[in-house]
Amino acid sequence: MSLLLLGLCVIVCGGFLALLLCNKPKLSSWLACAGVVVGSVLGLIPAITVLLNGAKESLRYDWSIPFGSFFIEIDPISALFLIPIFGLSALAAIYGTEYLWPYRQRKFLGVPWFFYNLLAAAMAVVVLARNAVLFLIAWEVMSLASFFLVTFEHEEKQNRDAGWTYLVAMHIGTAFLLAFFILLGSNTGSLDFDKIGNIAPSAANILFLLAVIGFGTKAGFMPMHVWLPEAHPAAPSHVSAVMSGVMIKTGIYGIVRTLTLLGQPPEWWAWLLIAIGVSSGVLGVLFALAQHDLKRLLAYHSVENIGIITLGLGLGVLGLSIGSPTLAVLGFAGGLFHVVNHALFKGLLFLGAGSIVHVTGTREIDHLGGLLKRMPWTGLTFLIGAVAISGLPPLNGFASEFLIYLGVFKDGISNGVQAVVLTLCIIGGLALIGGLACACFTKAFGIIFLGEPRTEHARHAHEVKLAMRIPMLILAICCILVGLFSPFLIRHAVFVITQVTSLDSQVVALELSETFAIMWRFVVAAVLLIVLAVFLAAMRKWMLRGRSVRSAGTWDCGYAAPSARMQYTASSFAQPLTYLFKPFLRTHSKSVSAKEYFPAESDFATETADISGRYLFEPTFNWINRTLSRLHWLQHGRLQIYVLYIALTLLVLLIWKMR
Amino acid sequence: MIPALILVPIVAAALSLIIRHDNLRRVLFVSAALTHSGLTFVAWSCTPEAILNGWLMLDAPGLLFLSITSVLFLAASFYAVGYLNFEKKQEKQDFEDGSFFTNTPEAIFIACLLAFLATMTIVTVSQHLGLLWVAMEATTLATAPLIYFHRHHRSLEATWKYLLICSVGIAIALLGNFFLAVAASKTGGQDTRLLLSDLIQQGNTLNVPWLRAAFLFFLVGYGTKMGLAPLHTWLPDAHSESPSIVSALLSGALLNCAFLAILRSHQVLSAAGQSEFSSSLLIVFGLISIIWAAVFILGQTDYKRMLAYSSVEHMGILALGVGVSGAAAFGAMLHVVNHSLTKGMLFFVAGNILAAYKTKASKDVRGIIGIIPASGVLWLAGFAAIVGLPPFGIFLSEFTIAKAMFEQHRTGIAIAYLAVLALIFISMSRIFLNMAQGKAPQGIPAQAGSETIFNILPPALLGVTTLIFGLYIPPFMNTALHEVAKAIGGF
Amino acid sequence: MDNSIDTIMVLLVLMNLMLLGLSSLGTCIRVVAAQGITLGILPLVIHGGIFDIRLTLFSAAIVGLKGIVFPLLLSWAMRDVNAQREVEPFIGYGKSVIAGPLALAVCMWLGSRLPLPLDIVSPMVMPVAFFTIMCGLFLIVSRKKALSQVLGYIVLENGIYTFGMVLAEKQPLLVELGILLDVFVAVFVMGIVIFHINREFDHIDTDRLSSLRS
Amino acid sequence: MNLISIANSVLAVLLAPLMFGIINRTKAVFAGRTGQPLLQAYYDISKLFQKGAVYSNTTTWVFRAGPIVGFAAVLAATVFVPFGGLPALFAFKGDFVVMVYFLGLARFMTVLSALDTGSSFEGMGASREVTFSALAEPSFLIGLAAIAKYTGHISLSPMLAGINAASWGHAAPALALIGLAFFVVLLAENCRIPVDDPNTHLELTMIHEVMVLDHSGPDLGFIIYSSTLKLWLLGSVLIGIIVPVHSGIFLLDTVSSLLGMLGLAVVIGIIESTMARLRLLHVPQLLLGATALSILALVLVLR
Repeated sequence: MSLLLLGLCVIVCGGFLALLLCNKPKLSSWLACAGVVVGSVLGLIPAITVLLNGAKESLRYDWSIPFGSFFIEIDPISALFLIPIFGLSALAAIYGTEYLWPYRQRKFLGVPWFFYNLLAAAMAVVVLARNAVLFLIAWEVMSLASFFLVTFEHEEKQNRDAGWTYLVAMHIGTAFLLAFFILLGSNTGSLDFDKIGNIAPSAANILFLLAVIGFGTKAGFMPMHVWLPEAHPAAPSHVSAVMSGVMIKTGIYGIVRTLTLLGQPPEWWAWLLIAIGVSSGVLGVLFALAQHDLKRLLAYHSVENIGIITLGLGLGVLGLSIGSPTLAVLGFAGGLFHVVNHALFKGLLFLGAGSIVHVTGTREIDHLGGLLKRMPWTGLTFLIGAVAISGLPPLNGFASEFLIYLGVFKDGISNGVQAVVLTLCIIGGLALIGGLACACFTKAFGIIFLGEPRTEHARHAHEVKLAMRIPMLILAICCILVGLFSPFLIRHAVFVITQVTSLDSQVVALELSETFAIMWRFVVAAVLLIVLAVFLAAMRKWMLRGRSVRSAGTWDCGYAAPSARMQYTASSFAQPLTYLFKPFLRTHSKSVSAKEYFPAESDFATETADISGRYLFEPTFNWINRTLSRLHWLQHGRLQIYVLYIALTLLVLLIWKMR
Repeated sequence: MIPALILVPIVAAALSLIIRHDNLRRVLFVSAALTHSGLTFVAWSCTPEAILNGWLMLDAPGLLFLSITSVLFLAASFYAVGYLNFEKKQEKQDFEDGSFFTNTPEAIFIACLLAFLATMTIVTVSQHLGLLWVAMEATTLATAPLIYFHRHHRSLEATWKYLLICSVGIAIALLGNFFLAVAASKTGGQDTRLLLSDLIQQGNTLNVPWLRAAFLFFLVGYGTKMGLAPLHTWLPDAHSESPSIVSALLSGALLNCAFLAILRSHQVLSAAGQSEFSSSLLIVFGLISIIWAAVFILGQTDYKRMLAYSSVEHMGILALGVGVSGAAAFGAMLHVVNHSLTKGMLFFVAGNILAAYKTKASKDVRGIIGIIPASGVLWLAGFAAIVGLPPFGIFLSEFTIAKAMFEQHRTGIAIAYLAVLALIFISMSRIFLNMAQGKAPQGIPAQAGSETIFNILPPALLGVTTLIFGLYIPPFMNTALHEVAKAIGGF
Repeated sequence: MDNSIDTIMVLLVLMNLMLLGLSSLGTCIRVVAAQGITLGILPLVIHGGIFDIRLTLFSAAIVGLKGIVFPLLLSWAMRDVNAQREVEPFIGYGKSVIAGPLALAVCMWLGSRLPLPLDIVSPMVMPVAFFTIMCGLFLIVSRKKALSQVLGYIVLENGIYTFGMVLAEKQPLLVELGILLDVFVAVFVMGIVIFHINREFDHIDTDRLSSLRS
Repeated sequence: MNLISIANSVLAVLLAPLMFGIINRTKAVFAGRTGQPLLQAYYDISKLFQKGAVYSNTTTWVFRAGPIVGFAAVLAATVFVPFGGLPALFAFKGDFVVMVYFLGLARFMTVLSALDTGSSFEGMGASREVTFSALAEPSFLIGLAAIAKYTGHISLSPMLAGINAASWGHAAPALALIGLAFFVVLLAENCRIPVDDPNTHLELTMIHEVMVLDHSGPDLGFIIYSSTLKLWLLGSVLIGIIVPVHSGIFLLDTVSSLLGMLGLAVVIGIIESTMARLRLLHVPQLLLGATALSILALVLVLR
């Protein structure tokens, strides 16, 4: 615990130093980065130990603010979330030193670094806090810091708007959390989590709804996800990586923590979570498919993965409510494991996107192409990330999805309705999500990295500096290793799962060891696959020995002069699916189509606005705005009217109260 | 000590009318403010004895409000030095319509400021409700010339409205005093004096219908001064047209004094067992105020007016807090402190922005960060503070009030409260952020020079203070706030 | 002695009605002056002519202030304001005069709601006081010229005084003098402002003073 | 896991190309031609293995990795599938999920290597491939879920072993629906008519064939081989359901399964020679229909 606090202090101090020295760009960047790295390493040690030995450690000081007490505690759940928080923050920080460097003429680099360190520390405190006031303060500091990072380039209007949307969404979410915590602590005066007595079922239902809305806004549940596709592209890429990789997970953390606080859940909570999960998952990946801005695409994939995580949690809650340990264990295990995995590959992918933006200066997928030759390392790591996020074996993404599948198959398909719904939502849903994710990332990787460059930006791309490559490499390796060693990791999750499900640890251990056996076979099969691939490669080499291996232009079906602009584009690649799902997507396309025999010029552009943004929130806010603006006549500058207000108020009060 | 508190500013005011030399007068001004706050500081350690057989006395609420006023005035006095340096003496052009105008002579301005301080001091220390009324009316008269500092027609209009509306309000409050006297009078036997202590002591002997009527009149009368909707109408005009220091003092100190007056009458009613009556009324006015403020902050084009409406909002929150009572009373008192500090800070910064951009239209102000960085940072910080984002103090007070609402199962009120706050957040964030961020419009000279220690330090210090109160409330203050909360029927 | 009080009360009511009906500012000022003097006599009458130095001083002060100083001040402000007549008020004189009695009825009702615990004065006092206050407010709301609004303010003040007289001896002298002083300064400052308004806009129609809105 | 089960994979590797031969021969018979020899696929593959290679200079290592990984993945997938009397080499709970995702990996890499050439035609094919497979996967997994529910096992070998003549007796409709659904999936995944026409040479209408236009030599060999394997793989799952001979007598079971595969090939051949390709826009309806069938089957199984 002391180590943890020390780590936090180091992070924050690094931030402040960076702020003080903000006129020395290099020094401030490196100080801040060093702060994060050192602090994270210090913090990781206790986190990992707690995760492995399941010991709790807490610290409580009185704090002279109303209902506040400085009460932090590290338990397996916190530890599980702390590990990605610290890990990814550190790696992204190393990346950031290089990424932010070109801005040094125009901006004080100390400022973003200050907020970055603040963000890292705040996220850690959020998962550690055990007092509502402390939690809320950390929560809002987290939002505020990330807001200032999102509006780092506030000169562009769309970044300002994105930041504003983000801030507003966060604040509305926090309003719900405010109500949530107040009601949580209402029957006992204290707002410390451990002092919360048992809660009446009716109250529990309300609390759960409040939590789902409040935390879900941060996590990016449909339809509260509107801020996500705006804010992530606006932020600097290493920040997007942290925000998408771990910050939105604090929302998931909140829901998990809530479940542990509220006790035995009724069944409908599970169905609610599953519904949210499947809708977020499918719609998220569909919208991702329709995007042609790389970072926007990745942002929508965060919505999708949050959906998968929520499916897992929902399954777990279902298990708890109907008393099936298998469902509970596997569901929560899958969901929480996916939290970690998503942090890994989404961080990796955002860093990769950052490198692309860094060297080409565009996020437009259709302007890129052929980057694999120009930036091989970025390409390789991005490919690994793409395979992982598509949930394909043998990488980590598959491992967590497999757990959820396993849960459903083992104990989900029991009685009538539930079985159908579960099969459709989770099995069908996951399969569909998987297939669409494959489509989306073959599109992303294929169009960006393969083929020929479509524009000059792409043509003159080059590999990024070491400081940006190292983090991506580490993350990529983690994706592979976590995938291959997933059985062992699963077996060590026993403390977390026990705490989340509050089942008997023996039961959990049994379940997990069985899972271990299963996963273990899968890993062998995966290794077999790799060995086969290597063997076949060798075999091909042997076959081609002494034979002619020529290289020529791509066979373009007899057409003599293929040019880069004739390649298939991202939009056209995704068109069959977007066409199929157009009722959801409502893609708006404007085109100047070719008319004569020798068309002068034709152009085609599509944009897919967010469905809940355009059809739910915008109309609501506009309506409020219109209605309230109509009331402005109330104060129209006439002194006489103002005095009349006073007189009338007096009269009304007298007649009302004196009768 | 109380005489000293009152006399120091009065004497200083008189002197500043005599003194010819500008700098000397400013030195006098600042030193008077320093002395006043010094005396206030001493008052925390040793409670000053009552004088005029208990008419003037510093009880817990008085001390709290006096301290706020004094601190704010000190900051304002520092700021004023820089401001008066910046303001040109000779005739100058109005930036809205090219007409020419001059400023009120500095001597009168400073004298009025000091008189204003003196009157507010009397308000905070007076225990006799009649005397309280006299002081209240005096504040109106002392501030009228301050609002009319820039002698052009808009400020004249603002002054006229302020004068008439507040006078009418105060007149109604006077009627309230008379009603209270009637309520206190007894056929046969000694009548209760209008001293707070006596009234509270003999609360149960007061005549209820008259007492209630008296409270109505107090509420409407002092409410006009405090800026409870729909009686607040003078407030945006006066705040937007007067110089920023004056706006800061109006929002941060004057409104509080009016609020104190209402608190006093609320104390009396609670003592007479009528707290239900007064609480319900306070809640009603509180709700109306925050909603009204929300309506007019939405799409507000003038950032000083926006700040003024936010004052209306926060006065509403205070009324709500006192009305809900219980733990909310403590929250309200904490809110008084935080709001005054934050609002003072914001108005000072607004003054800097006005000086740099020469416009009050928020749409013409862009990229403050780039032009006047320190003010830009303070502007953003002030935004975070005023909308109640942690780790600033207002978050804690608003949180406490909300908690009390939920715990007393006033769920409807609580929901309305949270919803309106969220709405205000949305509209305010739009205005603030668009002003602070973005590219500065053409033709704004890089005004880095215009940021001096005088116009940065005061707001910065106020901001830091409210930040500290958001993270740690010193024990002495905690006890004091609880004492006040008890005095007004909470805990 | 009650009937003497009642006479005064009736006088006050009549004066209020006159104020509602009159169009010439000059006359209005004179009526207000008369009202002030009447009020000045009131304290002496209420306590049945028992000679009390304090009361005498007090009533003298009132007569001096409300009966002489204010009217002079206002007519001074009016002199260089070229506004002899109130042109088109928001609510016509006829309507105003009609509105008067209705207001009086409401006041009667209110008076019945709040029985005075004191036995010394006539039941007329309460309603009339309210009525005067209402007239004052009505004048402020319905008239356009800044001057008439000041007049309205003074009438409002008078109404409150009428009420204050009832318990004149309940109020400590200090407070009363403070109140007087305040009212005096208030009216004085208003006079100054009117002077400025006149100089800025060369009119004193406050309905055109409405550039600051929403 | 008993090592004899490696025989499954070996059998697949040996016999898979034969399926193509049978299909083509059936088509030839219907067209009244003599047609290719039955072993044509073997000849092709061996010829390709002996050739050199031509690589487009647009391509990168991804292009070369595609066929290898594709083949390896499909080959690895065969260890999860039982055949005839033999259970699968790897039988564990949820193994079919792994199998499906192995096939997914193969597809992923094939698509990427198609995109690597930068040719718009191959891009088009890739786009169609991902579209249809994304729709096919849910139907396949839901169908498997139905079988799992019916047999009470969640590992492929016991699941298929649990289906026997008796079960066709009382759950015929459900099993038939599942069989139908799987058949559609099989056609789609292997790019047969009516979803795709393997031997048209109008690039615009092709899916799988157009993706591999640029491959040559051993790579093309691997691709053809893996497609035959894929057909064998899915075929043997389908046969496991619709030829419910699980007597436990090894020879009987295996032979019947082999006959089943033969029959399957013939049926495919018949379909290819009697039906025409669907319009691409109608393929999704077909696949969604398959999904509907498996859902219906699930419901039937549950009641």
